[in-house]
Order: sequence, then structure tokens, then C-alpha cells
Amino acid sequence: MSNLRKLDMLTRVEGHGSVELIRDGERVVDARLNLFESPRLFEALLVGRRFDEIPDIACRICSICSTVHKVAALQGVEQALGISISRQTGLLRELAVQGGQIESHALHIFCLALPDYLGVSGFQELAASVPEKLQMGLRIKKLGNQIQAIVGGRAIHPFNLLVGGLARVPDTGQLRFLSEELAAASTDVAASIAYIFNLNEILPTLALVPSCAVSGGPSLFGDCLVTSVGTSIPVKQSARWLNERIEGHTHAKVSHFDETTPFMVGPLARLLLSMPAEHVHRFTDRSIKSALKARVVELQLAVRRAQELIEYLVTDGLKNEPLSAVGHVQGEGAALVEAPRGVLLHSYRFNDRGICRAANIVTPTAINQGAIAVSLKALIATMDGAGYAQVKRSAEMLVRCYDPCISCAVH
Amino acid sequence: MNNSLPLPATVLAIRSLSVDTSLITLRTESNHPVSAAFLPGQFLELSLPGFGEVPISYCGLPSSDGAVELCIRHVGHVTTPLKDAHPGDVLAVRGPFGRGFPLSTYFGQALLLIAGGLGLAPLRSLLLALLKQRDSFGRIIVLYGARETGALLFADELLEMKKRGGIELQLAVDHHDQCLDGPPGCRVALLPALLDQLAVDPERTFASICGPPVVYPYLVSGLRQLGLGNVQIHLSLERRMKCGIGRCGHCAVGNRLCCIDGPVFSAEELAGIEGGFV
Amino acid sequence: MVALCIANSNMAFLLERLQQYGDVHGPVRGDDGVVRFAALTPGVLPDLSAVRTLLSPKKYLLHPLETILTYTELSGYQVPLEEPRHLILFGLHPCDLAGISYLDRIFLGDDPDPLYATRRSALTLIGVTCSPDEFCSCQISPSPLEAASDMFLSSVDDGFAVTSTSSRGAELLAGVKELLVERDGDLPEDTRFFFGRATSIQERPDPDPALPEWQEYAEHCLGCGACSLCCPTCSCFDVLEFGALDGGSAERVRRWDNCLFKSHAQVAGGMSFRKNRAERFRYRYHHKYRGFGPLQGIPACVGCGRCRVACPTGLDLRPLAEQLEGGGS
Amino acid sequence: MRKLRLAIAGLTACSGCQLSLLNCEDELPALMAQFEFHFFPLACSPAVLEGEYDAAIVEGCLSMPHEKELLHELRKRSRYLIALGTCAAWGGVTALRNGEDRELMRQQVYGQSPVAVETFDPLPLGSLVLVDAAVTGCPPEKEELLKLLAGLTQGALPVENDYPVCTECRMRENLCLLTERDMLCLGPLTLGGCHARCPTLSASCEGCRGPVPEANVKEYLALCAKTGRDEEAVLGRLHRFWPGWVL
Ligand SMILES: Cc1cc2nc3c(=O)[nH]c(=O)nc-3n(C[C@H](O)[C@H](O)[C@H](O)COP(=O)(O)OP(=O)(O)OC[C@H]3O[C@@H](n4cnc5c(N)ncnc54)[C@H](O)[C@@H]3O)c2cc1C
Ligand code: SF4
Ligand code: SF4
Ligand code: SF4
Repeated sequence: MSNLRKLDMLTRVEGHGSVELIRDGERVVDARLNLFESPRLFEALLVGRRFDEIPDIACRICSICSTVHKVAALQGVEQALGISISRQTGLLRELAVQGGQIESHALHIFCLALPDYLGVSGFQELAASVPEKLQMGLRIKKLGNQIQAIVGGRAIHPFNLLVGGLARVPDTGQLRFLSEELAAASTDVAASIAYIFNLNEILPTLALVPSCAVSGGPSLFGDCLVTSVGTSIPVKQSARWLNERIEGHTHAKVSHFDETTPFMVGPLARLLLSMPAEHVHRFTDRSIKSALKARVVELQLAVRRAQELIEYLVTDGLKNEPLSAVGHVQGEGAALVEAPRGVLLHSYRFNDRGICRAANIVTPTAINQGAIAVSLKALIATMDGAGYAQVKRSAEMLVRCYDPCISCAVH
Repeated sequence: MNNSLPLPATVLAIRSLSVDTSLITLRTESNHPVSAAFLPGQFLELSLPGFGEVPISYCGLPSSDGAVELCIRHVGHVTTPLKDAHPGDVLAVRGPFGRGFPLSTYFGQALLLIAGGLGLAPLRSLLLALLKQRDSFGRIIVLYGARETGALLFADELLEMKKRGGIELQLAVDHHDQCLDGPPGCRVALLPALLDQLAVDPERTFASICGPPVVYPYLVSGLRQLGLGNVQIHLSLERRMKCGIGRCGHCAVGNRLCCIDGPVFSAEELAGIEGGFV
Repeated sequence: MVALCIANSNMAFLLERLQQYGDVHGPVRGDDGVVRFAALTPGVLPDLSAVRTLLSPKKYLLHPLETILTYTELSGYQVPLEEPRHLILFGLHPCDLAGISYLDRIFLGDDPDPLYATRRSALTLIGVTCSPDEFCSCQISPSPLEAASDMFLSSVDDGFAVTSTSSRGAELLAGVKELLVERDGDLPEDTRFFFGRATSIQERPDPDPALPEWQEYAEHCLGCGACSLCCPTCSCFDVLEFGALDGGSAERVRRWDNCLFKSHAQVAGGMSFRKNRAERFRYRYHHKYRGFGPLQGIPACVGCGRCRVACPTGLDLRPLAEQLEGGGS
Repeated sequence: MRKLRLAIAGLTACSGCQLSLLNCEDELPALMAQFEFHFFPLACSPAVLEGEYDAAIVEGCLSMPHEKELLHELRKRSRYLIALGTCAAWGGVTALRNGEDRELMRQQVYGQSPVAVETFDPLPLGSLVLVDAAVTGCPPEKEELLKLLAGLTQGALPVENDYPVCTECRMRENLCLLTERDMLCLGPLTLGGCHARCPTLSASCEGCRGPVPEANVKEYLALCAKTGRDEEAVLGRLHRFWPGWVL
């Protein structure tokens, strides 16, 4: 059991990691996030598989983000092989991704993070202390799953999304049902915003590193990366720019701007880069502790956007379409999509038989490691003199602000 | 009559007979056919709520007060949790089902009861029925074998019957070492070998058999050597059953359904049928 | 002879009228080309030229998966009460009618199955003439099973002659009378002719296990279950019980089974009475061509051809049956 | 009534099986009434194993030494150990290239840099400890997961299926994608229980629930060969969720 105790698992996050405090005598001088998730070597698993298998396998990187992984992989493959998809397919994919966004955010806010704010251990205690809030969160979460299930065929690992289109296009009735549910959910979402913004702060204000997001704003899709320092990087160059490096204490690669500057991706980064006017006044402090607020605001954006998408789809009229044809078997391509936790890049190269020769997947939590390190350092600096347990608790809460998804990070 | 609905049956007593076998006494509605009107060799369907239903042979005699004795080996999904049954627990039963041993044909005849392992359960019911009218039958010979001493069921009861002179009894176990502290007269032998030294009047003897299916071919050929005809040999078969009333389609033996045409068949009926003795 | 006839052009009105007597279901061709028995709602017309549906009408009487008992600590086991909804099955071929009469023999009688009996009593059967294709075998070995219906539609030029064959049928016929026209002429013989004819088969020895066919079947069988699922007379079912999340109540379900599955003859401890697939094929053969228990001597195969069409590897017991059963009696 | 104590743990996996549990939004209140989720690091703090568990429900396969330790520990403390999902039951998607040179694969991802990760070819739980029951699927069906939990409240483990996806597909009267559309549907070889989720939407079964007992791979390959499919490609496809297929 010795090793196990040493593991000291960070809880209420996806995957396996721990926050390690570094001490100098009695003083805590630094902290770092260790990811000891098993590297499943997905990029190697994908090598040798045919192009149409890539998205099915790649989405298994992570369940919470499976829809967005699937879609990013699909678009990466399609980019590589010159496959153009219909408007309908594009809209449905985005709808599924918005569903994933809703589910993931609701899960994080109401099951994983809220206990930090109320000083409880998890959803069981929430059910005892704030049952209506938990119920509200679960209702929103369920809606996110319903969207993913109706479009993707299943809430986790959506099989209905294929290279070039969908196996079965949902019918108008199903979308109308979702539309009604979404309309009904807006009350819950508004109540959630009010509730979350009124929670007591649990962390100090800590300076932020620069932000980075995919260009499309609330659509979550786009063809370049934009940053708070004014850079704009087209998808083709983003893999090189994201510049993954291997660092010793983690199984995940780490990304840095210009070799050295860490940056942040995720809900807060997205909002800071394209803040809807109605929310500007709510994010004046520019601190990572606002990440939860950013998430709940995004919940609202996602619900609205999903309604909009359904409106387009229903107005266009849903029709069964054949899968788009493959343009060429050989090629290279990449796609960027905003996952719930930030920028996600899938990039692939195929040989003349359509077999994958190289795969590169960059995930938000991997990117965020640098930002997390900076935040942890800053936190430790503000807590000089605090006891080990207290620092540890705060450090873990801080890490949770990034809602790390460690399976994604390590894949 | 509705044979599809299990009726409540309360556990009156449960007694362990061996490591994996218990005798459960249930109380059902009094004067209901499920407890009051069955023949030895027939079976009922026993339900454990939440787990399912299994066919179980009657192990005792019909009674008017609703009591039913069942001997249950704890081997799987439904039967294992029955090990933890307590007096007062409510199970459910439906039955009686199937064709039992032809008691009326046995009148005036000598009986050779051959049981292997758990096969004693239905034969105990038969034996009790025979002993109730002891004078109506000739010799009653019981050959009973089990894996090991500890697996011999109802050994005391059988020895007691023997002491009272009601039956002739031969006990046997498969394994030598465990036999040392076995009941008096227990041999180490395989069940078919018990037939070797047996002398019976082949004209006036019927054999009733229940045991593991593997021994059936050997027992039948042994009995044939003793001079018994196929019509004088009755075997109780075990098959997968899901309804007990001839519908689920699992238990057919040749053209017959074990649950309604059996489980007791004559060797005549089974002769030449694929899987009949297996 | 005078026959009452419905013109093809009046079919939609006939169905509409029938809907007053209950839900009407019939063979409907889906977008995917599959023909299934499904609701004939206004605007949905039956495909009366289709030779066969994927599943047989047994799905209405014996659901693929259904709760047969519920259990609560308070009331013990109970048969779930079902509101018997009147259902008119429209466009049944004689083989399917015979299939239903086979199921009736198993599930009705002295001790009827409560769910089956409820549904059966609410069922009206309207048969229709068919034209057998190369997969059908009713014409090769006639069945002793009756192709009994309440009403029957015999194909005549541009329509059908309608006859009632039960009192329920007569009632319906009276109700749709205005849609029918009287016509002179004899009704053509239809495939009902092949049913209810042979009385019983003679005693035959068990099929020889040494025949090479068994092993061949076994090797090519994927064990997918299609053959028995779509068969109108395969009615093996498995029974399972599930406890509920409240920790006390439970439900017992039955589910269509297939004699080619591993567990079909398996008992506690993993021992099986039909360990290999070749043995299981003989079992299937026995059931389809010889009959079990009370239905001994009554071949269950009604010749609809579904199993041959459905089997992904094209397995077909028929040629062997023709050889061993001598082409019927 | 005493609540049943559960340990819910994830080994090498995507957390999808655990998420399937959290996706039972409607049933969570009923579940909380019956169970104490004592060890459930994904959703509850702290992650400390303590005392005995009525059941340990374990997601994921084994691929790192400390996971073996954790699994032994869970086994020791639990009355039932349940493999949740295809990774736990069969190895799953991560075992796709089992048997190949792991160091080479590592280099394909991490290059030459010396990242110190001790991993081995992914193994199902049953290779190390006794598994009392498995709920397969990638991800597992909510319905089956709930049935498992409901069963536990009454002391029952689920009864295994032995029929393939095709059986439920035909029950739903779907068009057969394998025979009518010439698609590489793995339904005939895959354990049923998902109500033919994928073929019902005209998507091929990708075999996510692992092999059905008595799967007839030889005949399946012969069938594929008839329509001109390459055996290598079919086998490659089969290996997606279980590396153990043999002819
Ligand atoms: C006519 C008859 C009389 C029997 N009498 C007795 C008896 O007196 N005492 C006793 O202990 N056992 C008896 N058995 C065997 C008993 O029915 C099985 O041990 C029991 O069904 C096992 O169920 P399980 O759920 O515990 O085992 P599992 O192995 O988990 O069984 C799963 C399912 O398989 C079927 N099954 C398994 N084994 C058998 C079997 N042997 N026979 C029929 N179906 C089976 C059942 O439908 C069961 O629900 C009898 C069987 C038959 C057919
Ligand atoms: S349809 Fe064919 S392959 Fe499928 S179980 Fe029946 S015989 Fe076997
Ligand atoms: S579509 Fe697939 S699962 Fe369905 S019957 Fe055909 S092969 Fe089987
Ligand atoms: S159809 Fe196949 S791939 Fe789809 S859920 Fe079922 S087993 Fe998994």
C-alpha cells in the first residue's frame, strides 16, 4: 500500500494526478501538478489504422470530451483527405459539441467544483446540503447528454458521427424536443449564474498568464488560434506553434508560447478573448478564480447557441445525406476545436492507402500545465506561513479551477 | 388453474445437509396442490424474488398443512443465495409439475432405488411414499453413492430406516481417504459397481434412478445384466428449464419435453434417443 | 358463385373503416426497404405484394422482451395487467396464420399463458393470398397446421375478394359492406390449400447424427439468432429476473431465445446437454420437422422461408428435411 | 438499513464508465439512498481506501505497476469486484497494439526524450484478480449498469449474456448492414446487451462490448472474403477492443 499512499490522488478531476507541495524545512516553497496517468500512447495506437477508424479510436482518449475529440478528429481527417462536409453535417456536429460543453460544464460546476465552495466532500453531501442546486445542475447536465445522444447516438463516444457525415440524421421531432428542453433550461441556467456569482470566494486574486483560444468565439470552431497578445496562428501552423515539450514530472507534454511563455486556454481564456457585452462587468478582476464564473456563463452561451443551431437545422429542413466522398487518400491535415477545457488540436498524415502514418493531438489540459504552474507559484507566494494542509487544500482548489482532464492531457 | 403465477411460500426451517446442500421446509397455502397433491419425482418451480426461479424436486411427502420439503444444492445464481434463507423469509412456488414415478405400477413389486449425489432428493420422496405403505411392496433396496462422505445426504435417516428393517441399504463414496469416518457399511465404489453383487428377482423388480447423468448409461446396462427390462427402469432426468410447463423450449429430450413428459422416463422411452442418457 | 370484392383503389377506405374496430397493422415497406408489420395509420398503406416481413407476427403475441411478472414485498408476484387493445393484423399470409395457430397450441389451452391469451383474444386476423417465391416451402411440404383467419382476401383482377371465416370476420365484413361490390365468378385457389392438410407424420427414427450436414451447419453458423427470431413458430424463451433499485421489488422478464446459443441446454456448473453446435442443429431440426411434447408429430415449419432469407451465411435446413422427411406426407 | 459501501476506481481508461454512472442523472438520488460512494476519486474527496467494501467497481485496464497494487487492494477489501467496461473486462481500445514493441510506440509519441514512464501492455482485470462480474461496453450501457447496481442492493450479480449484437438487432427489425449493405458490421461476433445501439442508426457495430461466447470468426472472415474484403483489414478492425481474437 506504500506506493498507493504516496499517490495522494487529486480528486474531483478527470484522471490521475496529484498536487505535490515542495517544502524547505517547514515552509512550503512551491507546488506542482503531477500527472501520473498511464500514457496510452494514442498517437501511436492510431498509426497504421485506416482514416475512417481514426475518429472512433481517438474519441476514446477521454469520455467527458469524447464528442469534441471525435469531431476534431473527423475534421482533421477530412482536412487531410480533402473531404468537404455539408452545412447540415457541420451544424449537427457543432450542436453535439455544444451538448458536450453543457454536460462537461454542468458536471464540473455542480459535482466537482461546488463542494470546494461549500466545504463538502462531493455530490453525496451536496445532495444533503443543497439538494435543489444539485438537482438543477443534474438537469442541465442531463440536457447536455441528451443533445449528445440524439446527435451522436450516445452520450459518450458518439458513434453516429462519421467521416463525411452522419450515419443517421436526427429527425425534426427529436430536435424540436431538444429545442423545448433548451428553452426550459434557460431558467435553470440563469439561476445557476446567479447562484455561482454569489458564492463566497475561496481563492485569492492571482495574476493571469496570456490567453489563447480558437478564433470562432462561442461557436467553438475556427480556423486559427488567437491570443490575448495579439497573435493569430492559422490551423496549419498551430501544431508547431503549440510547441509541445516533454517535462520530467508529468506524463503529458507541455506547451509554451515562444518556447518560454506559458499561456492559458479554457472557458476563462475564451471569454476574455471574446466577452459578450452583457458579461463584461462581471470579469473585471482577471483572476483564475473567475474560471467557475466563466464556465457558468459559457453554459448560457452554449444553451443559446444550441437553440440557434437547431433553429437553422429545422429551418433548412433535415434530410438524409450520403456521406461525402473522399477527395484524395494521401494527405495531411489538422483541425482546431474548443473543447470544454480549451483548445484542442488533432492533426494527421495519411499514406496513399489512407493509412495513418502520423498523428498529433494537443489537448487543453496539456497546454494549461504551464499556466497551472504559474498560478501555483503565485498562490504559494500569497500563503506564506499557512500550514501544510491549508496550502494543500487551496492548491488543489486552484488546480480544479482549470478543470484538468488528465486522460486528455496524457492520452 | 393458473400455473404461471408463483404463490407465496414461507420458509419454516432450513437445515444444512452438507457443505453445499440444505433442506428447506416451506409453508404454502394448505390443501393447495403445490404442497398437497404431488407424486414423488414431480417437481415445483421455486422463486427467490430478485433472483429468479428454478425447478426443484419434491423431497418429502404431500401434506395437507401446506408444508413442503425441498433439498437444495447451492450452485448458481438462484440457489446460492438460498443458502442464507431464514425462517420467515418469503419465497414463492408453483407446481406440481411433470410426471413422477409410477407408484401404482410399483404395487406388489420389489424396488431398487439408485441415487447419486443430490439425486437422492426425489428418491427420498419416493422412499417415504413406499415406506408409508411398506406392506404393499416387496424388497426395497437403496443404493446411494456420493463424491465423499460429507456429501452423503440424509445418511442418518437412511441408516435409521435400515435399522427398522424397512430397507436394504448400500452406501458408497468415490474417494477412499474421506471414507474412513463414513457411516457404517459405507464402501468406496462407483455407483454402477454396487450392482455387481446384487441379486434381485428380475421379473418382479423395478429400478428408480436419479443421479448425475454420466452414470445413467452404466446403471442401465448394469440393470439390464441383472435381467431388468427397459420398461422396468425409471430415470429422472435433469434439463435446463425456464417455465416447467412445456413452453420455454429448453428441455426437450428426443421428441419429448422433460418438464411435462418427464422428468421421470422409462429406459424404454429413452432408448435410442440422442442425448437421452447423457 | 358470387363474391364480395374490394377494388385496389378502395383499399385505403377499407383500412380506414377497419380502424374503427381497433389498431390496424400490416406489412409496411420502410425507407430502408425492410418490410415489417407496422401500424397502418392514415396514409400508410400495406405492401401486399411483399412475400414476407422480416419478423413474423409472433412479435405481437410474444414480445421479444417482456415483463411477465412483477414482484413487490407487499403483493408478491403479480402478472402485469395489460389493457387488451384490439389489434387487427391485416395482410397475413397463410404461413403466418398457421404460425399463429401453432403458437396458440403452445400458449393457449387448459392453462393459457396470461399475457399471450390477453393479446390473442384482442387480435383479429385478416389473411391475404400470396405468391410464393423460391424461398417458400409451403407448397413442398404441406403443414397440418390450420391457416385460420377471421377474414381472408383472395386476389382477383384489380382487387380482392373478401370472405369472412369467423363470427368476428362476419362482424367486420358487415361493417365494410358498402365498400364491397358483388362479382360473379369462382374464387381462385390460394395457398391456404397447403395448410391444415396432412394430419400427422409417421414415426421415424431420429435423424442420424453421423450425417455430414450437421457439421456443415455448425461450421457455417454465426450463432446470430436470426433464424429463430424471425421464425413464426420458434418460441423458445429465456427467463430472467431483475431486482429493482429500491432493494425490494423485482421484475421477471422473458426474452426470445435461440436453440443454437451456448446456454440453451446449459445447466448449473456449466454442464450442457448440447455442447456443440451440430447437436443444437439436430435439436432445431427436431423442433422444426418433428415437434416436441404435446406437439410431437406436428412439424413446426410453416414454410415461410424467413430463416433462409435471414441467415447471413445462407444456411438452410430445408434440403435435408426434404431428404429425411420424404417431402411431407 | 445499512447503505452498501462502494469503491469506484479508474485504472487506465477514459473515465467513460465512471461517467456513465454520473450520467444516471435521474437515478442518482435513488442510488444515493442505497449506496455510500465511499471511494470515488473522480467525484468525491478524499481518495482514501478504508475498511471493507460491499463492491468495488473498477474501470480501465492495467498498464502500470501501481495499478496492480491498487487492484489487489480493492480485491482484498471488497466482497465483489466488478469489471466495468470493455477495458476492464477485455483490455479495450488501449490494448490495440499489444504484443508490438512498446518502446517503439513510446518513441512515436515522446521521441527520444527520456520520459520515465513504466508501462506494460494493457491487461484486463481478470488477468490479475478474480472478477465476480463484468459489465462490458465502451462505454457500458446505463441500463446494464443500473441493473447491476439494483441487483447489488438485493445481493445479486448479473447473469451473463451469451448472444451477439445481431440478436437484438433482429429483434428490432433493423436492416442488416452486413448482408444488405455490405458494411463491416461486427454484430455477429460481439456480445449483445446494447439493444444493437449502432446498427439501429445504420452505423456498423464496432465491437465495443467484446467477444460473444462461441464467436465464429472463421465463418465471419469467410463471409467478408466473399465480398472482397481483405482478411488483414477485418482482423485489424476486430482488434479494436480486444487483442485476443484468434482464428
Ligand atoms: C426436474 C428438476 C428437478 C430438480 N431438482 C432439484 C433439487 O431437488 N434440488 C436441487 O438442488 N436442484 C434441483 N434441480 C437442479 C436445479 O434446478 C438447478 O440447480 C438450478 O436451476 C440452478 O439454478 P441457479 O440459478 O442456481 O444456477 P445457474 O447455473 O446460475 O443457472 C442459471 C439458469 O440455468 C438454468 N439451470 C441451471 N441448472 C439447471 C438444472 N440443473 N436444471 C434445470 N435448469 C437449470 C436455470 O434456468 C437457471 O435459472 C432440478 C432440476 C430439474 C430440471
Ligand atoms: S440465422 Fe444462420 S447463422 Fe444465424 S443462428 Fe441461424 S443458422 Fe446460425
Ligand atoms: S446489422 Fe450487424 S448487428 Fe444487425 S443483424 Fe446485421 S450483422 Fe448483425
Ligand atoms: S452495436 Fe456494437 S459498437 Fe454499438 S454499442 Fe453495441 S456492441 Fe458497441
